[in-house]
Amino acid sequence: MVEAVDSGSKPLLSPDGIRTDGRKIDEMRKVKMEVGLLKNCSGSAYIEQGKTKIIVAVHGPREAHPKHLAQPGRAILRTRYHMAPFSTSDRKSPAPSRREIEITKVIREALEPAVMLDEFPKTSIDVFIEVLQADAGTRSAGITAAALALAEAGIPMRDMVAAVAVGKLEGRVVMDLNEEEDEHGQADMPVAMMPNVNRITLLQLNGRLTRAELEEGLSMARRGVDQLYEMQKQALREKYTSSESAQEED
Amino acid sequence: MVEAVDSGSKPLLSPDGIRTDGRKIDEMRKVKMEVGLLKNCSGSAYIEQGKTKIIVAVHGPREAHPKHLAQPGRAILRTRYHMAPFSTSDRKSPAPSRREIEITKVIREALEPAVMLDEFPKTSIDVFIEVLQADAGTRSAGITAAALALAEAGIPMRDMVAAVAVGKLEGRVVMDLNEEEDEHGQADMPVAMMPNVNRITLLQLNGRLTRAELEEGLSMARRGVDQLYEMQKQALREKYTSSESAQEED
Amino acid sequence: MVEAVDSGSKPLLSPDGIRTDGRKIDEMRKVKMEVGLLKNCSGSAYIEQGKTKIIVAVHGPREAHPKHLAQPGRAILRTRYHMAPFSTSDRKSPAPSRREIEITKVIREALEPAVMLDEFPKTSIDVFIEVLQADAGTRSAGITAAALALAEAGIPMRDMVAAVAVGKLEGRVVMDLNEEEDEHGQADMPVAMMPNVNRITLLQLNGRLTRAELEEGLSMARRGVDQLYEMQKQALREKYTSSESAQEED
Amino acid sequence: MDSVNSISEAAPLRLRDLNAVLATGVREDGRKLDEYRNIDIKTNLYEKANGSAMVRIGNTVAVAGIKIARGAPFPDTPNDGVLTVSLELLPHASPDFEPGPPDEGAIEMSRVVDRGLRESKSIKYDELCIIPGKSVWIIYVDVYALDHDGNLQDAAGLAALAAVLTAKLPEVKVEGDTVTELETKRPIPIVETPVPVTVAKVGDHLLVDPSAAEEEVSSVRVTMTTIESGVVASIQKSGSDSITMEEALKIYDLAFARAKEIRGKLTAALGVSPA
Amino acid sequence: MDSVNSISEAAPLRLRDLNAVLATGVREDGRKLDEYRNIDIKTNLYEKANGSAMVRIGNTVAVAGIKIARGAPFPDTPNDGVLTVSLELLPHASPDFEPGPPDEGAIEMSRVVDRGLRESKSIKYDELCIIPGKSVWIIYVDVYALDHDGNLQDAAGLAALAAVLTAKLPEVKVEGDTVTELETKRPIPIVETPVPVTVAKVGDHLLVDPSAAEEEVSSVRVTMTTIESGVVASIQKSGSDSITMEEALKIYDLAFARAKEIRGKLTAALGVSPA
Amino acid sequence: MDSVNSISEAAPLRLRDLNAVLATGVREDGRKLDEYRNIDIKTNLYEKANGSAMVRIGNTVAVAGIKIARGAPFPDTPNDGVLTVSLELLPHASPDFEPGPPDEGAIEMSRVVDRGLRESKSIKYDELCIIPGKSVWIIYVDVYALDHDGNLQDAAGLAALAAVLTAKLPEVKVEGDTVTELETKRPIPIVETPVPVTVAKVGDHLLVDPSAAEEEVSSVRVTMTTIESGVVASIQKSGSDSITMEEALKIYDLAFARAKEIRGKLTAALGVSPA
Repeated sequence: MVEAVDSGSKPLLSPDGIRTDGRKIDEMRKVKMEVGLLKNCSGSAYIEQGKTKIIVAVHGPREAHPKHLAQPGRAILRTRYHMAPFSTSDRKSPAPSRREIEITKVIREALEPAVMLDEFPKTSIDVFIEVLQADAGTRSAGITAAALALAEAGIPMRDMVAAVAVGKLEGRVVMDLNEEEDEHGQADMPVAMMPNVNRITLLQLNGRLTRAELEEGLSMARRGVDQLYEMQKQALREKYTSSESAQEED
Repeated sequence: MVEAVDSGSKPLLSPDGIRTDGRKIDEMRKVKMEVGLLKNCSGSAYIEQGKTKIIVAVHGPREAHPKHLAQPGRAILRTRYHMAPFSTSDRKSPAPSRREIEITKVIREALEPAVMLDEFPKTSIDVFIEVLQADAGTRSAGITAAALALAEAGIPMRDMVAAVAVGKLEGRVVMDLNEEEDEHGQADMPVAMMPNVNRITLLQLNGRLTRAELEEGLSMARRGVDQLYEMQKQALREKYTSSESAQEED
Repeated sequence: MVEAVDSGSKPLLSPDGIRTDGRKIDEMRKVKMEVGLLKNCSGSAYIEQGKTKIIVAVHGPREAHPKHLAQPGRAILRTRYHMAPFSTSDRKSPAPSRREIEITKVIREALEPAVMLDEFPKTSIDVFIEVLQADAGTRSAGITAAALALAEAGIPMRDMVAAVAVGKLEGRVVMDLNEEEDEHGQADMPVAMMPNVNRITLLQLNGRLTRAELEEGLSMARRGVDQLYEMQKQALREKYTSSESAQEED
Repeated sequence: MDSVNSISEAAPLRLRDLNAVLATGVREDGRKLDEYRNIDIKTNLYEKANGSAMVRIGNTVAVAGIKIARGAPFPDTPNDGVLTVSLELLPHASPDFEPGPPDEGAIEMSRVVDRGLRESKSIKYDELCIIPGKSVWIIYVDVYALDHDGNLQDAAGLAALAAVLTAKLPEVKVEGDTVTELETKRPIPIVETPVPVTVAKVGDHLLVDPSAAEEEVSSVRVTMTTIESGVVASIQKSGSDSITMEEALKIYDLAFARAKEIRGKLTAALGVSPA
Repeated sequence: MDSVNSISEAAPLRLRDLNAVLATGVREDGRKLDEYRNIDIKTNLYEKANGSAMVRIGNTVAVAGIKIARGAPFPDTPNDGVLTVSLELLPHASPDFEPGPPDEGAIEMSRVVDRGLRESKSIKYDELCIIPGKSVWIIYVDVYALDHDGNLQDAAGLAALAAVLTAKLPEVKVEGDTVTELETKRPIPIVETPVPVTVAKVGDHLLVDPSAAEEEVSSVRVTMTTIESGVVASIQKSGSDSITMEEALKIYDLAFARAKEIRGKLTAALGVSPA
Repeated sequence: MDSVNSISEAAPLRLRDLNAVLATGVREDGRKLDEYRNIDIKTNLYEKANGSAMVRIGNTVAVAGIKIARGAPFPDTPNDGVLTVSLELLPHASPDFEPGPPDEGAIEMSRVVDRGLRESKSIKYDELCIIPGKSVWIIYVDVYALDHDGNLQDAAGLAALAAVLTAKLPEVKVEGDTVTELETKRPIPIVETPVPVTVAKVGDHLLVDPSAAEEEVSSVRVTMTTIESGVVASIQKSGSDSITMEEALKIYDLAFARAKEIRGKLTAALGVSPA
């Protein structure tokens, strides 16, 4: 169970800018990425961001199903964001919640600008995002991992996509909220970006930001996305290196 | 909230035939009708009958959907009777209740005899009835408004349809029950008729009537339908007059 | 309501091998079978096994619906095992439970080896099993009756199918559990067999059996199936005899 | 939102033939226009149900089972028990019935059964109260259509009625908020016998108790439930056509006359009649 | 799992035309790019609702009704009342809307309305508490899209806001665990006016309050809800394209400016403003 | 009502080939007929779960997570805790799996896992009671199929078993009706290790632990769950063909022998064994 936190009595940010988990204001949680771990899909990726743990699989391009969804001039991108019943403090019902349905939509719209759907008319590219453990930032980590899995599946993309949530604690804009900060902080703003073309593909806000904080938050998210992008490239590189050495062994 | 009424202590009909809302035995509630108020449908109508408030939209004739419902020789008529969550004393769940499903069916069967479905093979004519406030007589007011909306949509009809519920209070047959009378009265009999051909298209009864009361109730309903029919014609006339003057202004 | 039974205080099997309902260890409950009692289906059968009462109807072979289920080279066999709301001690919700969905599947797979599906390409043969009263052994009695109804419908079969549940009480393997024995006994093993080819088409176990008990249970089930098979043949014979005499009367 | 096309495309021809036959006053199965089929009633079929009945009208069969449970009353009727009717058109009954949640036709049918029993006020709901405002008897009436050769509405209604008439409730002892069910039983308190009779209109003819073939070509069916005194306690017009006021009253007369006969058979078969 | 193809196959041509028009700074309906349509607000339409409002933005209409009930608080906020927003795209509103459970678009829209009202913290939820941990006011806000000519998001949000601003709660008397509702009423405690403004991107242009035709060719819509102080309380980017950081900030400026104007109209029309 | 056609149209040819191969005693992946694939077990993967495990059998992967909650016991077992198993075939696992509510195959699989754990009586449910008749531990076992290369049934069952074996419950202090969870934890009381082993029949051959390719051409699969003593605690025959009594007993022998080996690996990997 999540320990109850009285945000009134215990500040989420110390006077010298240290957060309850010891991180600095602009410090991301520890991130681990791995690609290609599942064998029966076109591409897969696993991400850990702090205690948030997510596994993504991509199937396709493949025949769209049901058929009437097929588009003559392009592929359709289907996504599913879903949380495991054991991923949260209280058991989550397996039936998709309204929250999961909304997040499924915004994630799809965060990936669509990057995926070259025109290359695969009449097909479907399906991205399944399963949250195995939720500790805030699941939609942004899900996007980061989904882009990795798409890349491993060999789906052509205009650019990578990576995402991070920035927030506000004790009046300060901070990087990558954890669950305690998300629940008791003053704002939560997930941002997805295409790092090379410098464009925002997901933008949501819950909470209260001034114009200046909004601007600062977007800039901080941009820096977070850059860090994640480097890790994505590294994860793909490791995968291909290990594949090549595996082939040499054959 | 609806005020609790102890029907034992307070009669619903005074000895000189006056009802709790001041109406006489054969007096209908105040009725207001308006057509054409919605812009993105084929036809629309709004009705207030006492505190009952209903809005109806018609789409079509249009391609039947799903296609397998299409009939080669005629249009299909689809209806939907639905109550807004805020229309009742306690909030109503938005999911269709068994009551709403039954009423949807009997309303469709009350309109079908009047609509010239043969004229539009393979199409669908869709009638959506939304109860914004429910104070008894919603199915009958819904039918009266639905027929108006069909007329405004230009759907050819053999006759108009109008409907009213008659009931029994303190042993007397009365016109157009309100909610208090419906809940505590002895019978509720909604009747829809085609006024020119003098035929009944909806007939239901809840409660207890003798043969003589049944006969009297049907006659009273016939008189109510006549009154409503005059108002329907007036509402359509006003609409076309205002449309014409609007055109002249152009 | 079912009387509460304290299995600790009252043994389910007396020292001389007599069960609480007076039966011996290898004695089946009283069984009654009737075929052809429903008029608007291809075949039907009714079975009573103790207090378990089940009615089965077969429709088909007929066009598979929905069409995409149709198989070019054979018929599909559809089954449905369902319990009436009034069949159990506490009212059962009419919505299919996970238990009913599983039993539907294992019953289908218990019948499929016997039905000559190749003879009717593109069609569907539908078997509907409704439990009117449940007192243990419903899946096995359902199979026995379903095979009867298939035979009456004239569906060609490689062999009959009959089924019975064997169990374990006080360490002894016994024939055909009733509800009290099922709830408080040590094991429940339903077995369906094709009696002439001597093959098992359904096999499940709940509870605890040693290898020797498993072997003994299968042999006892085999003897039960033989008894039921004789009754099935008798029920069909009676039906055809009565049909013939009915025809003679015409 | 389902659109039911009650008259099939092939019907017009068949309807014309039938109209000619009916003009002779005799139906395809030999009955007169106002004649009901044979009725067979069996009760107490299932020991685990508090009541049960199977009703056969010709080759149409419905079965009803009753389960009771203690539960909370509705807030607006704190002193009244609750009766709730469900109906399923079992796939057994007809090649046209698919298993699954009830469609609008089945829902309408169950609500007509329900209104016949409930809105007739023939059952004394106040005598189903255990602790006012807290605990009442809830009576679940589950009806199954088993074999469909027309007029399932009446078969369902009669099966439900027969099951209610023969069902048994345990007597209870109430001490404070503690309710103890006793061994002794009593019937459900019902003081009248609301009998549904359905009349179909085929062409210009009114046919009592339509067969499946007659239903198929009928444009309208009207079910009226009447009680001993001649009071009509529920009406339902069903089908995509209209009737005249005169027809409505003629249907009443047919329904009342047939209900009287059926009521006789019912009390004879059951050995019980309402208190 | 639905895949929404927001740009129809025929769109590219039409988009090119529209882009040329927009370059002149004037929209198809004569508005400037940053101009909102006329807004009409009516309240207290339904006596049985605790509050209600109809908002018309050009030919787009949404209606909101409020029902209140007493219920248990969420375990993690035992001293706070509850607000819950549902939204249905009525089939009346557009030939493209089918009745039935809300699809992902309707769910997103209702959650954006919900966040605008709830996450802005403009409502004092602690003042909706009746008995801490046991009983609080639950405020159901049900929004209907009635007529769809674009920007249903703002129409829904404004209708919900206007309904909340004019709704009335009964005062209560609490004695122990017994709650009595009094005749006197009070408003829902709301201290700010969170106003949503949606901006659509068509080609390279940012269009405030898009019409249906503009929405159809837009690639992205962003809704920002701002309060009096300029604080932005909720953002939602919707649609399968991207925006730049500069565009995000420009949208903020447009949203804040228009919200200010709308807030004026709202308080004028309602005769109330947050406490 | 789904009809599963377990043998695809193209199968017969492939089956003939396979039969020839199997006659040599060696399977496509080099295993002997009675040989299990490599098993890899990891536990305690998710801090928020009370227990968790991932089991890999060759390229087949399943993961199980356990959540516990206090709740009411079933009325007929007032002194026993509750265990409930759900299983989802994640779309990750195979291009053939669609997201959504479990189909009959997934339901059967979860019920077989459930019976293996529950009906084996290996768990001491009475030790999960907190207050008799009022409060017991409810153990939710949620199993996910993550990667499907055959024999998901055993992978799911082993993942569930490993998660149960390593899960921790808080100790509680009970004062009257007040339950306080303490910091100290204890394992779920399990006294035996019920291990499922699935055997598929392909042609005339019995294959232990079938791969996806073998499952595709198999006509029957039988899962037997056995415990240390050799007692078989659950059996499930699945698939549209029949077996002989001799085959049933041979499957028992295979299942018991392989379960013994797997039990050894399990206790080695987990460092725990049933109490």
